[in-house]
Amino acid sequence: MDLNLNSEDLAFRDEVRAFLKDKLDPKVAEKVARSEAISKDEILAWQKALYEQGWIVPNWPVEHGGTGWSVMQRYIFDEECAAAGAPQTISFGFSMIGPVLIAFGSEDQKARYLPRIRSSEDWWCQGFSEPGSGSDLASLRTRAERDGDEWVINGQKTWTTLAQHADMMFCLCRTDPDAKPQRGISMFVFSMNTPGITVRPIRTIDGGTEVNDVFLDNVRVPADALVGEENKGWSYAKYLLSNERFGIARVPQSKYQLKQLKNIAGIQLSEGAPLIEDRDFRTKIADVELELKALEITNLRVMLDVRQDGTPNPLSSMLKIKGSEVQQRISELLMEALGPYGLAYQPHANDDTANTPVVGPEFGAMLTPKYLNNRKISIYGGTNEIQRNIMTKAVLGL
Amino acid sequence: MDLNLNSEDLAFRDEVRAFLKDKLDPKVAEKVARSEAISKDEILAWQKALYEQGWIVPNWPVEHGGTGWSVMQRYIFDEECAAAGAPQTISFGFSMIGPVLIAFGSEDQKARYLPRIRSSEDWWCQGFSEPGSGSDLASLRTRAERDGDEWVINGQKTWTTLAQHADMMFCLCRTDPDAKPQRGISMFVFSMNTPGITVRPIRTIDGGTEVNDVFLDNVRVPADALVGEENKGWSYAKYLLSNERFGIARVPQSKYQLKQLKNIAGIQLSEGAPLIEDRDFRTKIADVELELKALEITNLRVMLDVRQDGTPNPLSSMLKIKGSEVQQRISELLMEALGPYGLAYQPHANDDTANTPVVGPEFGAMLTPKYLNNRKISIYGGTNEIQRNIMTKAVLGL
Amino acid sequence: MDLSLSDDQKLLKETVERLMQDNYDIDRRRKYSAEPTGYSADNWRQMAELGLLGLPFEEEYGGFGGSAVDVMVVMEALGSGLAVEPFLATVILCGGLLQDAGTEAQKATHLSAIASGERTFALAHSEPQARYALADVTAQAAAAGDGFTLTGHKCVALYGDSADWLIVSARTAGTPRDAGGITLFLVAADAAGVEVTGYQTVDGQRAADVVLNGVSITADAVVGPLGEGLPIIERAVDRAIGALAAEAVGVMDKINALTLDYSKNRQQFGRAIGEFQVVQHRMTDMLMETEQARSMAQIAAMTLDRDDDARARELAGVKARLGKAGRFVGQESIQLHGGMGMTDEMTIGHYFKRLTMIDRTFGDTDHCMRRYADTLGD
Amino acid sequence: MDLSLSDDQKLLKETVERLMQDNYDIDRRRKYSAEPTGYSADNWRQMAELGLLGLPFEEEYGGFGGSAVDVMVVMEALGSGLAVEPFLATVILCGGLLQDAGTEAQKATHLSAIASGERTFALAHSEPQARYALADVTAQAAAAGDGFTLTGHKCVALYGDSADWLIVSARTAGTPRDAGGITLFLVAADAAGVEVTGYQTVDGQRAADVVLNGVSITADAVVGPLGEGLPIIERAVDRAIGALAAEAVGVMDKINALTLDYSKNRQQFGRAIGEFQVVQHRMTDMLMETEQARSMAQIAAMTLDRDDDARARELAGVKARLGKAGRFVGQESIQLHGGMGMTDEMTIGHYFKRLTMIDRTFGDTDHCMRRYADTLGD
Repeated sequence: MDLNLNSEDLAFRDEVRAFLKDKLDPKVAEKVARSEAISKDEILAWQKALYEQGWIVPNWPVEHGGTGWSVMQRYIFDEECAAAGAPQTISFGFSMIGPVLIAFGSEDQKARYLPRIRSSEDWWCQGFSEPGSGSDLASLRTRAERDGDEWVINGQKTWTTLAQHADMMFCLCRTDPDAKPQRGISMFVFSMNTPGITVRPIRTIDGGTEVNDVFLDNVRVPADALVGEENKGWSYAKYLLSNERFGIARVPQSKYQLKQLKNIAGIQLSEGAPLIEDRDFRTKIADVELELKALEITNLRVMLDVRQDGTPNPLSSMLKIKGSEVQQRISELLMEALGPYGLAYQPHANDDTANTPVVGPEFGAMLTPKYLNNRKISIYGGTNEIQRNIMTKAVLGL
Repeated sequence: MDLNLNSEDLAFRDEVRAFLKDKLDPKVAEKVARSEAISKDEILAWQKALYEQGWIVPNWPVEHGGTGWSVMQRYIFDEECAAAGAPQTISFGFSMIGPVLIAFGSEDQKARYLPRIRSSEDWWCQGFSEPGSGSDLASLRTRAERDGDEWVINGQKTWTTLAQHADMMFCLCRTDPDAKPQRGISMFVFSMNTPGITVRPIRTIDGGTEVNDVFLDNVRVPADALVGEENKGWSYAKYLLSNERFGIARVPQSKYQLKQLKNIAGIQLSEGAPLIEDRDFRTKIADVELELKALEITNLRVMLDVRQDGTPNPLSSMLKIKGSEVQQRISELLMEALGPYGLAYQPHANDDTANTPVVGPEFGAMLTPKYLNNRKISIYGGTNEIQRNIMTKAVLGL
Repeated sequence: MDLSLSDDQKLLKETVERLMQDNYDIDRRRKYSAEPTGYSADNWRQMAELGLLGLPFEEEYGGFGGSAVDVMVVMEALGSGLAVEPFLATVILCGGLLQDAGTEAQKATHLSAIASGERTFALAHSEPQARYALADVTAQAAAAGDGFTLTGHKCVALYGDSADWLIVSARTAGTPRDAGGITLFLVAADAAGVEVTGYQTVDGQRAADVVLNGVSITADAVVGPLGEGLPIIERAVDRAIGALAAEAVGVMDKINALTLDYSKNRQQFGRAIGEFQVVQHRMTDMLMETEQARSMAQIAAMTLDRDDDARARELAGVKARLGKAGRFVGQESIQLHGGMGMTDEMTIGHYFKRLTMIDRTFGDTDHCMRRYADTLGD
Repeated sequence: MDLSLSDDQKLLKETVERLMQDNYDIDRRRKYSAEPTGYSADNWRQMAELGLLGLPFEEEYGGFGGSAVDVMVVMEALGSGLAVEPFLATVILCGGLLQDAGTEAQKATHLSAIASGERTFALAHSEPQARYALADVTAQAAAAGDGFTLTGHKCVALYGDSADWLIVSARTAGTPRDAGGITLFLVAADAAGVEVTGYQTVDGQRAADVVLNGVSITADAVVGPLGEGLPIIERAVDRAIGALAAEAVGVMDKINALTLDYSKNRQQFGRAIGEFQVVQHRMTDMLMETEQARSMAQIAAMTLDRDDDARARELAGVKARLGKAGRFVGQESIQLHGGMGMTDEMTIGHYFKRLTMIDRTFGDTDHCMRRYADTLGD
């Protein structure tokens, strides 16, 4: 047992740092620091830099463009990117459908889609959730019916993040209404330009519109839009979700946010002294810092415990739960640090072209919306209640 | 709405204070202050004083010796007794079986038992819980079978508080094993001297032995030991429990303990200054004080909301939950206030005749045992989980 | 001791509840909120007609001499309807302050204008560096002839952009955070040198930053004794805290009702989510937090007339306990609504945001808890 | 970075676990605990034979040069078995202190005697007024000829009544709570003027108050530099905290296993209580708290060799987070056991009490959280 990085890992870390210094736009990093919206172009520029460096899909097999990094290297990479204020890459292609296509897609699908995912030519979105199917995903009702050489899809998807920017969707549809819920689901991939698709933004409580309703009205997709075998979509979806577990605790991101919190608490005043010198606030920072420190080790313990049979560690759900608690707590403290200015609603802070200045500290305009938005973290990808149900079975064996 | 007492209530309060000043043994009050065990003789002396004053059963109808006090007067009485450090009276006769006999007992039972309850000639204990029936009381298995003029009782009761001192027991037994669980239960009252009764103390985690197992082995009791009607025992038990609600939040007792906590935190040192000046500890005291303040008003709101139909207010369970949380929290802070001496186990502090002095502050010897013992408060009389189940039905209507 | 409402108070409660039922739902609230003033002029007029806008004022100034309990009754109903009208800013904060400390002339002029709905007010007191510390005032009032010249930056003045008049605090003596030396002034919003930047608040209300660029004020604009404005502000803010506590209880009651309703209708895994024990117990906990908050709101109403020290202590405690309840009830309501709770379309999020912002207003939980703990009695 | 145990450590773990399985159950623990010393001489002898009592010492003193991770492995297993032997008091606290600061002669004399199981030690440092502040020492060491005379009152010295030797702190300079001026002394428990009052602890271990009535000590009994005892004590206590963290993890693992087992067997309302969702989620939370505590224990073991400031900060954080976990896991385990959890007969209560007392030992959650928060870095 040793907390220190070995010399190879240190060298790798330096390489990542040099790359970040060279390629990450400081203006974008500034926006990340202020929790402001990052534009599609800015994200694309960052993804392109990673692509050119060969680091865009570290999680893929080397033959498909992966990096072959160790778990520790992946962890260092994530840590350094977050610490530098790099924007999030859009995971739907890289982390979600990519690995599924590699594992279950046809040769044709792999040849067609994987290069375009890597190059960010195609942006993907995820068609899983439906208005009536949130926690209980297997109850989804969007139908795909075979009609000659085509599938005809009808239904509605919701919470579809960034659907407004997406070129492609991977989508779960019911193909056998008579089978048990999990047995009658198939996975499809198709262009968002296919006729019959309507995207309607959903305004969220923070005022943002990152998620959408997607209406599928007689959407005709070719037979080869089916991924793998018919009615096996549920197992592909489970595989997809298990791949998502790597960074699910979001420890590097929380470390970055915690640093922001300390910075801001060092600037904001309380009774004429920096807020961070207020013992109550200090203690709250200390408390979440300890939670995060423990989570960092718990996370590493789970990630380094690679199982021979490839099954996910049953503690993965814990990473989701504790990770969400830490993220939510930090963003709550960020809002608190702002004091009365936390009331001001200033979405124009997100808009580079707006010429209305913000009131209050310039780092503060998006902190309350961020807090509000982060309430989703304990809901999406399976609520924390569902995660505890999973742990009850997987860890307690009940 | 008004928080002030009116002039009659103020006069009543003064009367109670004068009585307490006159009749409460200061040595007993000291023991209460130190959370030490109060002997049977000391309790008897206190109950006798109340009896002679006519205040022993304020909750009974006036014709049976009650005081006819208003809700507010009862509240003031409880408050003043607690504030003065009066010991708890033993509620099994006064608050539990007494009202049941008044409501459902035969004239003969009333004539025989009520005067002896009032005068403390009979001490009672409660035979409800069984080893397999805690939260699920209706699953109790102790049998009572009719045999000529007698009932023959076989089974085991547990958690029987003060059974070692009791003269009488009221006891739930199954009289119809074929009926639905709640429908086949009857209530009996009988002498603890009846042959076939064995009392075995249960040692609890604090080292005390206030509770017991009671084994009932062919215990033959007369026909008139039956309370009310055969197989109606469950409804009498429910009535009994609903009567218990009056003081269930234990606000006066918690106010008293909070005062002790402040005293002790004012004496104990931290970094050379009184512990109460340590901001973290102060804040914890303030936090529980606010909870208690709110509970006091919530409690009064529930108690003053007398329902015409006599049904218990559905928020009664909340009083039990919050009351237990406050009591447990205060006793936890008392233990914390003690610092390292909280480790010392010194049951001889309870023993007036022991000549081993205690180590550490003399007010501290029983604080850790008290904390341990108080873990029971969220368990007995229906765990807090059961109370939330009750509220789910009664308040949420689910 | 008595915890019941009088018959008049019950009637008042019904009146305001009916107003809310008739005039409010989430779509209409969105519309009111989108008005330049951030509220409905028509609702304001109706509130005036019902006598609500003069409720706490003496009768000679067009008021009804209402008590803190009366205010509690009104605020609870306004909270339950999620009203956006500036009742708190104009009537409770500024009207209450004038009633408490204004001259006869000031009261005669302004209170009746508030009561009739003609005139709105905002309190421009807080400053960017002050956080929640009421004595942390740096704005200056320099003597100039018979009057004063005001300079400084006031922030997050509730409904400051639509107010006709402002009550502004500035130093006539002392240094920042001194208790003494703060003086209060009546300033017309359109006075020369007053620069108001209005903005929406996260909860769909309005606020403004007010910059005072050498604003000339005559001597009769001073409210209360010179240099002794702090205790006046403290009393006004404590009245506002009492009002917020009642509003928060109204908000939480509604949140609990909405969540219970949702839990009965939302089906997952073949049954209503309200059938899951974890959801049931969570809702039970929300309800208990609300009952404790209700008790605190009642304590607030019943202790607002105590002497300064006792009142300040009680109100700090009320706000601290309230913040804890509001955080739990708000966060859990969104959690139990799941993804739907995240949408602007659903009603729940709007209540959640109001509750969250109440904790940012006049001292957050930490601030109030510290004030309470610092005065811990025996 | 590596979070795995070496093969040797795995073997060590199995060895101690086997010892616990063979020698411990709740009835035998009761018996050991009732011994005058509070533990089993036979277990102690077996621990010596297995090399555990010299584990962290250098080989020249009969030790094995074990690391903090090795100690963690042992303590976790001792915690899981709820061992009452004075491994912490003698080996970790006092042995570790001598290894750190003792002279060659002291080490040669005492460490090998500890390793062989011949001699036990107790640290008599804490004083009644000190709470958890390590610098709050009032006991006096007055120079007397070549040596010193010790006077003072030391409290809650773990296993102080059966120890052959005491390590005592006293002031050779300075006033209470000064960091400088504290000196450490080796004192034979049977030395004239040493008055030891032993007592059981709530968790079935032993402790003692030690009154020093002018105890004469020769100069060679001084451990470490004169007046510079505090950093030595701090390092010793931090090693003890690391050990306690590992012990607590062993305790919590066992508590979770016992509670899970009980939840499967205890029937209420016609089903096992483990079938109720609220019980399931509670046990999940207990498990998560334990995993977080495990991470903290690992951090402790991996940071004990850092420089004084970094180590002190990390260990304070470890103990604070540990205390929170222990409180939750302990309290909920009793709650889920219901009435049965309250009985001395059941195993669970004994684990609960040990966990509760760990928070009282070497700084409670508040104390450690304050120390951690006071050194909050960037």
